[in-house]
Amino acid sequence: MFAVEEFTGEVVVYSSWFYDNVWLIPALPAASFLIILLFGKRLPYKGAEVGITAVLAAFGLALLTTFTWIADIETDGGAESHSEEAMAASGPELAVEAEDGKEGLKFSRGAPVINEVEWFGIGTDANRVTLGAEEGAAAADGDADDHGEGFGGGFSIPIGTLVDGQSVMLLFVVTFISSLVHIYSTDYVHGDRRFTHYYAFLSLFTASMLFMVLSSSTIQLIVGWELVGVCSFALIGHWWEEKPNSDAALKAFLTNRVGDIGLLVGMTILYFAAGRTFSIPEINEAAVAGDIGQGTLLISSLCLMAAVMSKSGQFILHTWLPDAMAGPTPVSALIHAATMVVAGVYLIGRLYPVFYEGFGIAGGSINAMAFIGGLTTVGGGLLAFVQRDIKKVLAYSTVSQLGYMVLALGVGAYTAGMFHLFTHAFFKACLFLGAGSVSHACHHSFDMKADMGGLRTYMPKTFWTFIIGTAALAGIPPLAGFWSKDEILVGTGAFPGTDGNGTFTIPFIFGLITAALTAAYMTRCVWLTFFGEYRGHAHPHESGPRITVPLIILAVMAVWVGFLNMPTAFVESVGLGSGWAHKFEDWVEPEGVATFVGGANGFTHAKPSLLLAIVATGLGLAAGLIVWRYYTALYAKDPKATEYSDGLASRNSLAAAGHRVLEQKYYLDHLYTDVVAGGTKGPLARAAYWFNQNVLDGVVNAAGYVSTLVGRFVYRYIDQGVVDRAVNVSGQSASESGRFLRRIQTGQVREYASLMFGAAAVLAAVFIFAF
Amino acid sequence: MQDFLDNWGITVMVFAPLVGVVAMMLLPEREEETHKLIALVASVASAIVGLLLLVNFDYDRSGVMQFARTDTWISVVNADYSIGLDGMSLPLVALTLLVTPLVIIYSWNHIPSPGNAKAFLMLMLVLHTGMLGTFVARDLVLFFVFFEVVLLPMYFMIGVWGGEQRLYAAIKFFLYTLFGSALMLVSFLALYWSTGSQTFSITGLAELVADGDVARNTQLLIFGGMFLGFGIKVPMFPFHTWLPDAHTQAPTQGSVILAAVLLKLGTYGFIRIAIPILPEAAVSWAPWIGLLAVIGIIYGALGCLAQTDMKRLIAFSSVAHMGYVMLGIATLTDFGINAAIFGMVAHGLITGMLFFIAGSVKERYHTLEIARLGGLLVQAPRMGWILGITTMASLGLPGLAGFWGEFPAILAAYQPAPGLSEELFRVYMVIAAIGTVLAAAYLLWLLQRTAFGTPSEEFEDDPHIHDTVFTEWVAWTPMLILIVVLGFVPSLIFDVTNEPASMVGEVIAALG
Amino acid sequence: MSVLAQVVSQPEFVRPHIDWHAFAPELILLGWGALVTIVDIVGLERTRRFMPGLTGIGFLLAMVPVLTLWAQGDAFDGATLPRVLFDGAYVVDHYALVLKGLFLISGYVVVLLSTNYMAEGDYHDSEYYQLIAASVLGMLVMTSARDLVSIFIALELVSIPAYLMAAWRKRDLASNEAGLKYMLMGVFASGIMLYGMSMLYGAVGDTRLSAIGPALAEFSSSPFVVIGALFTIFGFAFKVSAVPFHTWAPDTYEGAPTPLTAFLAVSSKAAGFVGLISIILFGLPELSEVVQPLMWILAAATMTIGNLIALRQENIVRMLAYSGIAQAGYMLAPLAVYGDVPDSVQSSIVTYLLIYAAMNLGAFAVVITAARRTRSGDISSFGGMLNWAPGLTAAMVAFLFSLTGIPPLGGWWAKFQIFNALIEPGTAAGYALAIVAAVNSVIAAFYYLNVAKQMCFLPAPDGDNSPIKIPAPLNSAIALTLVFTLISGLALLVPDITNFTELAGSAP
Amino acid sequence: MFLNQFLLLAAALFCIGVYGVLARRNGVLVLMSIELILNSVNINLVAFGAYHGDVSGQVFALFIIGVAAAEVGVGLAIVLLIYRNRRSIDVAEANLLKG
Repeated sequence: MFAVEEFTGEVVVYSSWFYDNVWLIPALPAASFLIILLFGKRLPYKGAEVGITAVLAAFGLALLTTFTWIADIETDGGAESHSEEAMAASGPELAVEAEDGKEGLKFSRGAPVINEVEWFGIGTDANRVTLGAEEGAAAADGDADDHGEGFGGGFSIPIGTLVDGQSVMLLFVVTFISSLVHIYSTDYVHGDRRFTHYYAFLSLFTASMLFMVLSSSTIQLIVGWELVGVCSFALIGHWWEEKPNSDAALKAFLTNRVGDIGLLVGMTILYFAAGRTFSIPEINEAAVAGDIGQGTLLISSLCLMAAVMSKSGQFILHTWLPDAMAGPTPVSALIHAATMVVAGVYLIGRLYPVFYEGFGIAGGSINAMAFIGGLTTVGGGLLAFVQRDIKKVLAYSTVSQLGYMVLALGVGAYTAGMFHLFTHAFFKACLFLGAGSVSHACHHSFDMKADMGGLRTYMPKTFWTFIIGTAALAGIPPLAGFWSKDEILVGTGAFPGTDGNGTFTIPFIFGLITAALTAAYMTRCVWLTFFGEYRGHAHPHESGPRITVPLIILAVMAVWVGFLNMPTAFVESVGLGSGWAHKFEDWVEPEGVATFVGGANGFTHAKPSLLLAIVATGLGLAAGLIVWRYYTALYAKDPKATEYSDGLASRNSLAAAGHRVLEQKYYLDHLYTDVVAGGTKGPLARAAYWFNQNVLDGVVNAAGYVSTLVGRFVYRYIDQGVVDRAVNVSGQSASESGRFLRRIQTGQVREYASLMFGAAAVLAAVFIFAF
Repeated sequence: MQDFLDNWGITVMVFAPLVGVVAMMLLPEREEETHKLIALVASVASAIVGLLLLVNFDYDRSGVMQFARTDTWISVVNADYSIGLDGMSLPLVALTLLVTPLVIIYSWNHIPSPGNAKAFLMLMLVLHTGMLGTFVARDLVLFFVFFEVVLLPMYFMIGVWGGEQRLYAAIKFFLYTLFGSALMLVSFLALYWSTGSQTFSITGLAELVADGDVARNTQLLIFGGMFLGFGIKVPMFPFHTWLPDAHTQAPTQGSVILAAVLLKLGTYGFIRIAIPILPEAAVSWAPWIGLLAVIGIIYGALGCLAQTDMKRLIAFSSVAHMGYVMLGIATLTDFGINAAIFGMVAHGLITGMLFFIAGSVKERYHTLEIARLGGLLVQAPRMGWILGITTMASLGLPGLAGFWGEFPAILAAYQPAPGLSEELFRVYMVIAAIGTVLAAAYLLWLLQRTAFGTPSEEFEDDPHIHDTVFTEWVAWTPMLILIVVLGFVPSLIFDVTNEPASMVGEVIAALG
Repeated sequence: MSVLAQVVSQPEFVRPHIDWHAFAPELILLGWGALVTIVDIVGLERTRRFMPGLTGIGFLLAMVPVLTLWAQGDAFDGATLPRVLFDGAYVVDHYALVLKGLFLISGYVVVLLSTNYMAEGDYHDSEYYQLIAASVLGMLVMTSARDLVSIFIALELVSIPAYLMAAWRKRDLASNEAGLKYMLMGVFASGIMLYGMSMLYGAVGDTRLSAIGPALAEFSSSPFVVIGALFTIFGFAFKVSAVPFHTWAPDTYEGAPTPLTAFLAVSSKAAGFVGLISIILFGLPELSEVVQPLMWILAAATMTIGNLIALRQENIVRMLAYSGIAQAGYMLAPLAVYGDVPDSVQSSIVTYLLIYAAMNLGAFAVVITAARRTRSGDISSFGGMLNWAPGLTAAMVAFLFSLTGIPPLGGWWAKFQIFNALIEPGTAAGYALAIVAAVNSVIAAFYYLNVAKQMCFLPAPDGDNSPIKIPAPLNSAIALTLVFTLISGLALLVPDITNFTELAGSAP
Repeated sequence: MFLNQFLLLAAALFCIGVYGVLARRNGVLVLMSIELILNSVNINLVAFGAYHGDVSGQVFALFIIGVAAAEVGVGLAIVLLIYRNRRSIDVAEANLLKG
């Protein structure tokens, strides 16, 4: 992305009908939303057909845009020239350079293609920026500097589209998964009381998400960001008749609002710091060019981090995400696994130079982003261990994986983070939809312990796709998760010989632990769901094609998308041309040269390490096997058991002490499984869960509770008691003094006369002496 | 036509409702339908003339007073009948022109107890004239007269057609406002005499003050008086306590008008009169105004969290929302003032809408106690949806009108006008941003408790509870459409307010 | 040298030139009053029911020369305004003419108010109207009087008939008491005032204000003059019921027949103000540094205490009495800055007097009308009036809000002028008093609104909502005052006739 | 001249009159006390008139005498009215109206 060397080439801007008309992609589902809202109930399929058509059309467009983008990248040097020497030399034709010759972000490849129109402007006309479709980002540069001068200059708020690798990637992911979810839902929410509303909101969500993804300005980003939040709110609370659902929806929205404080403040700071501009490229440019002080960048990064934490479920603002599972499962797959929750990660990527500079990622060993990501990834992994609810397992797993992505970005592994976002979308969507399929078969229950078990025989398609998803998530080579996870671990630069942007040892360790944890909890989840004996009371059956086909498609994706970003060494070693390597990086990561503050530290890519891959995979496999062993042993004892009745965790009272002694033999037998697997699963994960539910979640709930209490206090004692009372009291005292003064009026004429003469005499005396 | 509009347009628009009042006065009370018709015709006539004005308004010169006219009124004190329309007043005039007819339509089958449509609608029309007049007045005395004219009808509207505590609420409303306006009048007169050349013309005074005709300390004191007058009307913390009572007790129509237009008289006064005339004093006062604004934001939100009554909650939310408007104004930047005007219109539409809904809920459930409500979406799904959209708009969701009043105000606070402390205003900015969370909290809480869930047993099979009716649709649709349209096309307002706001901003900037 | 001094000192009597036109309003009223008396004596019971009408016509006839003087003062007989009579003791200028008009019209309205009240109350009504005419005559004299003697005569001419009328309900103890208190206090106050006047005369040696004014410059603040000035002012302070000389007012207002109360609260009070303005503006311009603080204190105390006590009143007439006291406070207020801006002070007080007369008479008219049904003066008995007399209620609301000072009703313009005069000099004292007045207007609003609340928001105590019949005289009285209240609220007419810029400060 | 003596006499009379007004309960006596006040004023006026060599003081005094007669006449009528209704001329008993 950014390199140390001086860049001598010119900015390259691609052009294509697809880039110029990319606004159609969000417009289609938006139109679909309106149509469904207005006419949905009168349509034969209650609006579902409109939503599906629109989203499929959008997917088609997105696919074409993606291909165009890839083609442009490939023509523009492609894989052969991605090495740094070649890159510097490339000088394509479609160059536009910043007119003022100022150092800034200069792209040699993958420069954002911007199409903006002025949404509205505030300020004096003369200074207002007008951005035509032809003038690119660079054209805005000149004007942007004008605003910086003097006071009260014009403000322009543009609306438009920004097409670059990152947004194209998300366009593809969002439309793809949304299409599948749309199709899947026709079966899954069939006959729902608010089927039409459901589709309307799916469409609206898709539109908002795409709108956000394509945003060229921070303000547009905020708009999209909030809109997806509302859709999430509406869909989590889809069954709002039940209070827990609406509670969860409220919690999601409010927690996100907390993060939005950071978003608003951070964007505001950046707006002014970057010379009064909302334009994302301009802000990035200002950050890279050193126009913004380090302190300002750090503060704004921290503010934005709050937004990321809430939206992408990072500790400690993650608690809404598991609750959000109250929504319909396809929604969880689309919104709370694959797309909306990665908005935070996307935001970091969008403003990466700001974060990169703000947190001083280059050459660092730890920073807030990497730490939060690391903590989240481990914490989420632990929490996933103790869930009974299959969706909650997946939810915590999502939290964990999102932590992974943030960790990646925090250590400077931009491509790795984005790549993980990409692969995760497929296998996690696959898992969620699989869980949906399972619950569809089990009377809409998500309780693994009570209502599942042994389902592999009843629903083989679901089972196998689920297994593929699990393997991909656990990072089993050669599935998708392996490649992206490996790249993140490499990117930390902590493993000898990887040479990342710094030496992020702690995040690296967090990453390794998570690699093991992921495999472990997913194994537990798979075992509880598909192995052992069926414990429920329904008649499980395989779901219909509208459910299984999307599952299969996603599973296929989960298998192969990892190959998009194979390390060069690997590609060469298996005998493919080096052109096969790092395709994802080529396509998504823009290349260019930046002038850094100080100019010493640049953005570098880590070198992959085979040893690390083996270690990480080994850890995962080992963890998975231990858990597997634990459950097979358990199964041998009792086919229907889901947990040792007297596991470590349950032996916490004196009354159980005698029992424990008697069972010692048993414990010796199972020392291995119990202490290692159960130890992790039991006390540690439980402790984490306890902490999560009682402390973290408690904090969130308490925040709500306390603010209500404070509200009551303020209202009762300050507002009614002091402020309002002051007014009433002054009124009363006026009235009281009136009562007192009435006593003057005794009715005695002689007293009246005395008063009159007395007053006359006193006043006369006073005035005589005064003058 | 153009000639007519230039000379008479505003006058006709402002006084057309009074013609209706006279007509209604002559008719007996029992012909209720005729009264409603006359009221509607009068308000629509006013709106049509207003629409013609809006159409003929030269949007490229929105900083200039258009359709202006000045006639001698009270020569003794050089007070003129001086009116005009510019970009600053235009959105508010348009808002007023929209809201009153809608309220009258809503009244078609919602005349509050104890009835008497004649008196009710007459007051409404008088109110209409007063509000329009305030927004078009270019002379302080004229402004003052119109500003006060609205008191009377509103007092009666609350007092006669209000709720349980209506007597208390009405008098509180009246006394508070009167207190402010009395001091405001003193300020106006002080301004009149202290410039040395007696004039009440707003622009004239601004020029005189700019020429340095008024001592700095005098300016500060005069601004203080105006601050009280306008601040009470806004209302700013700690002068807000009349508002929850007035809003809660007023009949639905009264609450709507109060929220939609009346509160704006105060904020409009700040940007039309106080700040342009006394920019130096404004700079000195701005930190305090900002402080009270952000206190209002948090305080109003906390107040909302404590409410158990839907209408009172909405009322308290006005304190918070007007806090954003005042914060925008306190920044004294063109950006902030633009945001403030947008905020005024947005708040007018949104909170007006919320009060409409509250009124309709009350009509159906005969209670507004949040704890007893629930399941509106089940029993009256359309209304529940409307409530949902409006709450979302109120909490400042982008894509709906509320956002453009709120976010730009926060943005503007980051960099206030030169001469104001950046650090201080940045603290305000953060507090205001925190306010958005609280706003979301109480509004969603309201939504959850009223719209979500299932109806309580008490109302489960109540036949009175029905979905939105025709007059409600007619009255609400334009507002809802505007809420959405303004959310996506904020330039509708910003383009108009931009020039006048920039002019104010430049005056302030020139000082620093 | 006064006119009588000439008579004494000059051996040959030279008939002074008398400007009959200028003197015509007083003469007409005097003649008409005599005529009415004769008719009464001759006609006895037969003519009794024509008495109010006859008296009213007299007031209107007297208006004719007022109007001609105003309109054609320059052309009619070659003389110009101001017309100076009797060597400066009697002046007819715009100021005097406006007030003459005020007194005649308000006298006429009081007659309208009294018609049914007297006819139905079995009183000696013929004499009552003659006494009103006499009192109004005193007021007419007061407007033009620029001499201590004529001012004194005018004051007594205003007061003595009023003492009698206050006790007019002979068998009613309250009315007796009202008369007694009013009379005793009034005479006592006259005594104090006269003592002060004698001091002023002693200091200057002349009774004409035009002579006293400049002459006092030498004395500026000798105790002698201060006592003279203060005691003289106190006499009028009594008349305008300024605190602490107000004590008689509530009792008298409550006890007296209500139309008479209206007369006292409006005309008689206005006469007191006219005297006060004349004395202070024409006679004491050089003493402003003493009189201004005094007026400040009186004004602040009057409006505040009047308002505060009014808050606690349950009887509407008594409430109006106290409110009248408070209103007097507003009218006194500009005198606290008269030294700086005499023109504005004069204009503003006269403006206030005109508008106050209209709105207060209107309020009394409504009270008298409504009391025909409620038979009580309790504010609570007016509950539900909106139902049984909507028009009347609307009118009352207008009067009450006008008294509060809400545009577009007359009261706001009156208050505006007061504030205007107070702020014009830009002194701290002026500002302070303006703020006191502003705060007071809020307190006042409370009890005015309380009445409005009773009438509009609360149900009738007896639940009877059948409409009432309003007699024609009362109807016309209400219409007259209402129209004037509304017109003055648009700041029409009143500002034009009260613009005395060319007069004040330059006493003839 | 002896101006001061006249003034002191007048002041004394005035004070006596005031005392009488404030202290007496008998309505007639109150009226008489007021009469004293008025006469003190007359003395003042006549003395000043003589001092200044100006007749208007004396004219003023004449008017006061005339008006005082009227006042006392009216006053006695009212006192008489009270007496007729109450059988008492104690002004302290007239306290029906208050507050």
